[in-house]
Amino acid sequence: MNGWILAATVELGGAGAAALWGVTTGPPARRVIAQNLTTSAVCPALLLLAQGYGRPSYVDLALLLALLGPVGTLVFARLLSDDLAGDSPSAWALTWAAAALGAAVVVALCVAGDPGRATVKLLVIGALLIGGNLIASRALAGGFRGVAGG
Amino acid sequence: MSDALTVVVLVLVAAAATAAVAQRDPARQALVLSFLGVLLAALFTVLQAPDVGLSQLAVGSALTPLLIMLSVRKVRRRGRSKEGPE
Amino acid sequence: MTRRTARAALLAAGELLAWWAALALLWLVLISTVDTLERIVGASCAAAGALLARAGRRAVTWR
Amino acid sequence: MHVLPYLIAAYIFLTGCYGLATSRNLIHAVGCLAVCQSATYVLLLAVGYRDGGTAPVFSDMRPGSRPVVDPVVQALTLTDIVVGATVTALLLALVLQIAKRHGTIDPDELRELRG
Amino acid sequence: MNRLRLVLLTVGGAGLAALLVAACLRLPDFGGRRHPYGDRAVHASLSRHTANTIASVNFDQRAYDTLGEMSILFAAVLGCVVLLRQAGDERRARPEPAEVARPVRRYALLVLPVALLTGLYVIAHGQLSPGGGFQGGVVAATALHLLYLGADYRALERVRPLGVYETTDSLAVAAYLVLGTAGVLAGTAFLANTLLPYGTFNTLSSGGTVPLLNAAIGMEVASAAVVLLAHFLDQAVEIEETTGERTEGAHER
Repeated sequence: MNGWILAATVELGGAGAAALWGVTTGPPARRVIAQNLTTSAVCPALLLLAQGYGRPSYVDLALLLALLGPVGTLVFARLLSDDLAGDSPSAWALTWAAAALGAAVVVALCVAGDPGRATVKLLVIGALLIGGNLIASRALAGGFRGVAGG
Repeated sequence: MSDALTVVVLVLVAAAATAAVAQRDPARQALVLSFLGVLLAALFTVLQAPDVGLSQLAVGSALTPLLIMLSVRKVRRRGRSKEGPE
Repeated sequence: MTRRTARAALLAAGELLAWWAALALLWLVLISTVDTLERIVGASCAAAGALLARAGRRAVTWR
Repeated sequence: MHVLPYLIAAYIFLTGCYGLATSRNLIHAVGCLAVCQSATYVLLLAVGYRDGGTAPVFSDMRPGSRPVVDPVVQALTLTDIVVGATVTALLLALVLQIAKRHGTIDPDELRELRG
Repeated sequence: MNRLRLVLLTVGGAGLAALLVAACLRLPDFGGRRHPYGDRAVHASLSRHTANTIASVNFDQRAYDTLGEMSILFAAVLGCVVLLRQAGDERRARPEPAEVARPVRRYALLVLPVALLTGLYVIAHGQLSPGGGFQGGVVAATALHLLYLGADYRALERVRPLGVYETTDSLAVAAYLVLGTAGVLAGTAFLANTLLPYGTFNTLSSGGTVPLLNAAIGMEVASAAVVLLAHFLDQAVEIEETTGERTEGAHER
């Protein structure tokens, strides 16, 4: 057990429980936001775990989650757009907080590791994570209109 | 002490599985299932199985929700086109 | 007319080349050790990605 | 701690079974089946875990420098996740056919239709 | 009726729970030191210069089992194609293109090639780092569907000639079988990894036939997922019943 794993435990426990609460209760708008925040909650934890276990190859998991998590949210934003039409869900404070968390974790890991290819990979993952998170939030907040046919 | 992480993630997975079963509306269940998929990937990482975690991420985060949501949409569309006057 | 087609071809080649370079660079970031076979595989995967990127952009209707 | 992961796997499996048996919507039932499947993954990986071990992937570490967990159960689980997703798709296709033929996807109403 | 079922479920569930708990208590302890199969698998994998033991188990030591998994996958896709084909009383309606916000569209077009490249990376490095054909194939197939999510279904249809993917699916299965049979022709067993030199440890060409089988599975899974999703999308977006036939109760949800 080192500091990285401890950080991952706290992060995963706190954000995971909050996301679970959000995704199971409340109106559909709140649930999709919580689903979107799952990505930004778990992806930094995966990065921290890769560092804590001392296995750079585990970073691939975070890369895949940063790529596919927003895609999963787009699925819901698109196919639930009828249900979400009434109250376009947006929680920009939460979204920016999640983005800041991702950025903080990526910066911490970059500082801790030796500069090199792995650092660039971390930065790419961070960019994908934050960009994907913001775009998915935008898509939820009325990104799809008039998709009744398509 | 490193067991703490395992216990936390295991309990979260169990709670998410219960929630996924308890949601009776398939669209809401798909939301919980996608959450469960990502959480399972984290659990597999904790259990030192990154290959399995990758597999679960690839399938659970986007593919399974897409399949379920498309089925829900098809069933709803059938209902609408029958009830509607068109 | 020929000037226009030549220009279109040049633009297409430029777009493909830009995508290819970006994706090949990304491949080099993803991998850990570099050797000849790795470069060949990376270059061909980046080419596939570049083709898909252009095909996708052309398939989408912008309004 | 010695049996907790196994018990949680059993709990997830039973929860999924409960959902399957009481489901009023076939799409929901397919989702419950996915939950049951995930219980088997948890069980298998828990059986293969070793305290202080790491993944038997030697691209970024020297073989023999650290204890490793069991790769055989991981290989079993890994293929089953992807194949399980396509089987889920097959079940969903069956549900769509049922919806088309009978106009309902409630198992109880389907039984009444059968007479 | 319903009550009887609930009682039956409770009794059966309680019995099953008791049996499962009894079984759990007799299992070897979580995190135990004894993994005889695992240790042997790691040893065999290292002797064949495959850095990722899981890939070695999947595509070398238990390649025959993977053949079975692959045929389940193939059969499931075939079943979906048959079940979801356009029936006689159905027609195709062209969906109107969706109005998608510009940033979402741009994001989809940008991430599409990046996700494809990542999928190919995961496939190609399956025998070295975590990953492999099963995972990478799904990622590559998901990447393609960003075009549907970020734009509209017509855009996806334009870059997705379905026949090509169906052919690729079958070709990949055939390639796996041919690679297996090549072992027989070379004088050893079906799917035995004795055909090619094992190469240098931790390089792309290491592991004998493992990378080739891995690539075949990657192609198979990617095209299978594309074909599957194509039929589901067809049903959800395009195919409609011609109204007027069966008008009795429509009970959804």
